[in-house]
Amino acid sequence: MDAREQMRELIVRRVARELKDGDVVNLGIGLPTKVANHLPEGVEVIFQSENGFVGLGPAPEPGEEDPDVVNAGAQPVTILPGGACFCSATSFALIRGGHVDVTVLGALEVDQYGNLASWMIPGKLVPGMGGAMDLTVGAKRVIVAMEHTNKGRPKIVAECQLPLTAAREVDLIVTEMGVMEVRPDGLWLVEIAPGITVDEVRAATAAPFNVVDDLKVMQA
Amino acid sequence: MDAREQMRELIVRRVARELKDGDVVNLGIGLPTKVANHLPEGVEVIFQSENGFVGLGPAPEPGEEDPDVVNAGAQPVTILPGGACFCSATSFALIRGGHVDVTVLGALEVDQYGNLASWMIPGKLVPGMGGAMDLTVGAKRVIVAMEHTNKGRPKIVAECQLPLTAAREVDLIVTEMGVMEVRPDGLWLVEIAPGITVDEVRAATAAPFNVVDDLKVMQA
Amino acid sequence: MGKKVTTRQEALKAVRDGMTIMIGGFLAVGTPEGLIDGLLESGVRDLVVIGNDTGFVDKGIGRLVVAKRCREVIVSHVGTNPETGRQMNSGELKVTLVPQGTLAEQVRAGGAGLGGILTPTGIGTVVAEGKQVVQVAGKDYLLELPLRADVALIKAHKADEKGNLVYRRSARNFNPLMAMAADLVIAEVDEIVPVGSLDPDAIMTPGLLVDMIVPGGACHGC
Amino acid sequence: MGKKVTTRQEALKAVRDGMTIMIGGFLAVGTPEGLIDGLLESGVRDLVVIGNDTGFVDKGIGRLVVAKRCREVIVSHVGTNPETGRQMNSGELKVTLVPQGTLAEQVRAGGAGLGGILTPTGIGTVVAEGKQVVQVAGKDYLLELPLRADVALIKAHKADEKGNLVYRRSARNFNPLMAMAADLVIAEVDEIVPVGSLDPDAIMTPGLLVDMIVPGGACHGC
Repeated sequence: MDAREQMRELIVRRVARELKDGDVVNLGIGLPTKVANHLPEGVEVIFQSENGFVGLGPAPEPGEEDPDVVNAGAQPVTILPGGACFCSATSFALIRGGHVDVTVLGALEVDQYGNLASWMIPGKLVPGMGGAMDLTVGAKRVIVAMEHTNKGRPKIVAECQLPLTAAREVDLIVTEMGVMEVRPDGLWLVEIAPGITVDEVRAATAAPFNVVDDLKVMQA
Repeated sequence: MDAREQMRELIVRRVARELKDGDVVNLGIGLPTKVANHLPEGVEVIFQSENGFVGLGPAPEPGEEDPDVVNAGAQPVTILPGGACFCSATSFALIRGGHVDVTVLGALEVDQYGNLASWMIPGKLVPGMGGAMDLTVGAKRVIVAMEHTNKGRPKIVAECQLPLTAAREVDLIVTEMGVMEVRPDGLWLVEIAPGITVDEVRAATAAPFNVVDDLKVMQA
Repeated sequence: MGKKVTTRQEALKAVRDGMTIMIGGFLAVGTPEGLIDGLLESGVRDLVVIGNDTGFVDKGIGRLVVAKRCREVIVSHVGTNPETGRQMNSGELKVTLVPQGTLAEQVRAGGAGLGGILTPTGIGTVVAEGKQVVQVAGKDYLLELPLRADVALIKAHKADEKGNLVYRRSARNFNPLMAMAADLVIAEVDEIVPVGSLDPDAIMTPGLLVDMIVPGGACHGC
Repeated sequence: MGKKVTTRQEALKAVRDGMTIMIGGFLAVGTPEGLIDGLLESGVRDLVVIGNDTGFVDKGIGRLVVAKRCREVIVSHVGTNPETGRQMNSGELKVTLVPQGTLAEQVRAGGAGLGGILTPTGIGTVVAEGKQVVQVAGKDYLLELPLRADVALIKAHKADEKGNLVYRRSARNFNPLMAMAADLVIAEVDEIVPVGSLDPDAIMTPGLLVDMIVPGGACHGC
């Protein structure tokens, strides 16, 4: 595993520890998807796939793919025993209605108010919001899982400059440098990665943040 | 068959002739329910039951009742081959969304503007509107099937005095005395029952109405 | 994850005086009669009940009305239960009448996180009184607000142990809608089957919505 | 009643230049590829297409974009089809991006006769621009309007000859919603079964909504 892979694995392992037994969880495409591989022992969660089912399971064995069973990124997956399928209106009724406990998504920018930008860079990249706006507004808890910087540029900023996915909805930010909570009075660094100093986090962050008194070391 | 039964049979037979092959039809409780027994030859319609299915069929043989298969009046019915069940939201999505071609309902009062009152008599009878308000607003065509008078009192009035079920939604009124269309310029008598004169209809009607030039005799 | 299958006594401990309760069914078809038995046994009162109708004096929600356990009913129809009318006229019971399709959408909106829906139903009638009218494309609509409840008591045909539900025929009605719109969802079921034995495509209410499952199917109210 | 089973050529005769078309599917899963083949063959153009996304350059709605048959797409996502982005940037194609849950409710509202729905999704974002904000219980919601189409092209797993449809797994997605929201509904299906062989409780789209059934299931686009 190279350094970047290790860094990414730290993030997804740490996010996985946020999930509680019985939680209904929606994982975004990319890095967040890998959270499923690191559930703590004894924790059973229900993964929701916004294209229309709960009970999302791992990728099938080669040759066992079912073209009608894919995740929201169109990759072949499985439906676990006890899973259930539904239409898009019901899928988002579950999401918007607060029946999803946790959503984990990536970000282009997150700011000190919990604003999230993740769906477009004007004039450059306009993939669309897909289900991200509904997930961010509807899920009870929004966790951003991302690398702390993009080619050295901070992704945690004082105020998002890119078009928002949702306003003031992010609850927790997990990066390879630490864990920050979004509280009514701003960002709080609650855990720091092994071998990283608070000054290093400040240097890589473009937003003011507080540090809790009992700052813990982030555990994978 | 006594005189009243004959009169009622004339009404439902005449209403049945309004139904076209392929129509989706919702019949109200009471007199309208009997329309199903008199479909013209070669006309196949789909009956919708607002409690949650299409493909409403006749009452089952005694002993064959299924407690989960009832009509909107809680009477045992059957579901024909090709019928389909759904929840109440979808049932009324079908109704409100214009997917029901014809609804046939009774009335306490209908007026010259096509206003319908059918769900309460203040201080006396307050059964509730059930599905009638949605049916009247949503069905493409609203047919009122009723006796022309109630104990001698006209039920077709200049302006409804009872609380409305829906405003300006009635298209056709079928009684034992004749058939009236509700047009933008008021009521038009288009058919008259055998042996009845226009003066007799006027005497039994508390609303102004026009008579078409080619007034036809109402056929059962 | 914890076990969901329990007794009606255990499940109904969560229902307290004054709560708002949704109860599935249409003229008592698809109503969880065993859970209504349980409410009658528990002595809970002062309830606000949301349902399609008040059933009959001896069946469905009507039994709660007859036993004077309701402060208010929010329903589309009370005509089959003369006791509801009597209590309404005497001032003992508040009866809020709602068009059936509006009621279904209000419950759905409550479960789907919508702030309301615009319906043409009720325009020009007493149902419109006190409500906001919104014009869309030149046509008037009523803004109807979402409904939610503390507890939903629903009836299904089959459940698996994770709470996935399948309803049968016209007993489906409001049940799947209410399963989404309450803080606590208790399902009475005819049959409990092993997890994995229900086709994912056939499940009408995903188990994540159901908190407790109570075996039913026996003789009710007798 | 007339026969509904027909060929795609016959069914697609009703689709004319400039029409608004809903097409089911999510990243081409549950998209009627045979009907898209048919649209490509028919030469119809200048379409407004409503769907979840623009699929891929060689799959799903994306094939219509690549062939320049669309004037506008109303979708939640275009990221998997670079040609959509190119045509958007060059001004050849109007791309209206809608949050997926809002799109689903808009299509549902179009089919259900609702004048619109209130959603919290999009508040405080560019999605809110030009839209009415309605406050309910102290919370802001966007009023989102219904969507309808001239034609819906949907994909189901099974149909009976009356048009009753059953979808399979994640291929259900927008298909049952679109079946309610268009003047003409054409369903491509893997299998046609006799009337009466589908359990009424298992049917996901009642046949009354479906105008034409086209056998599919063969190799598409090849």
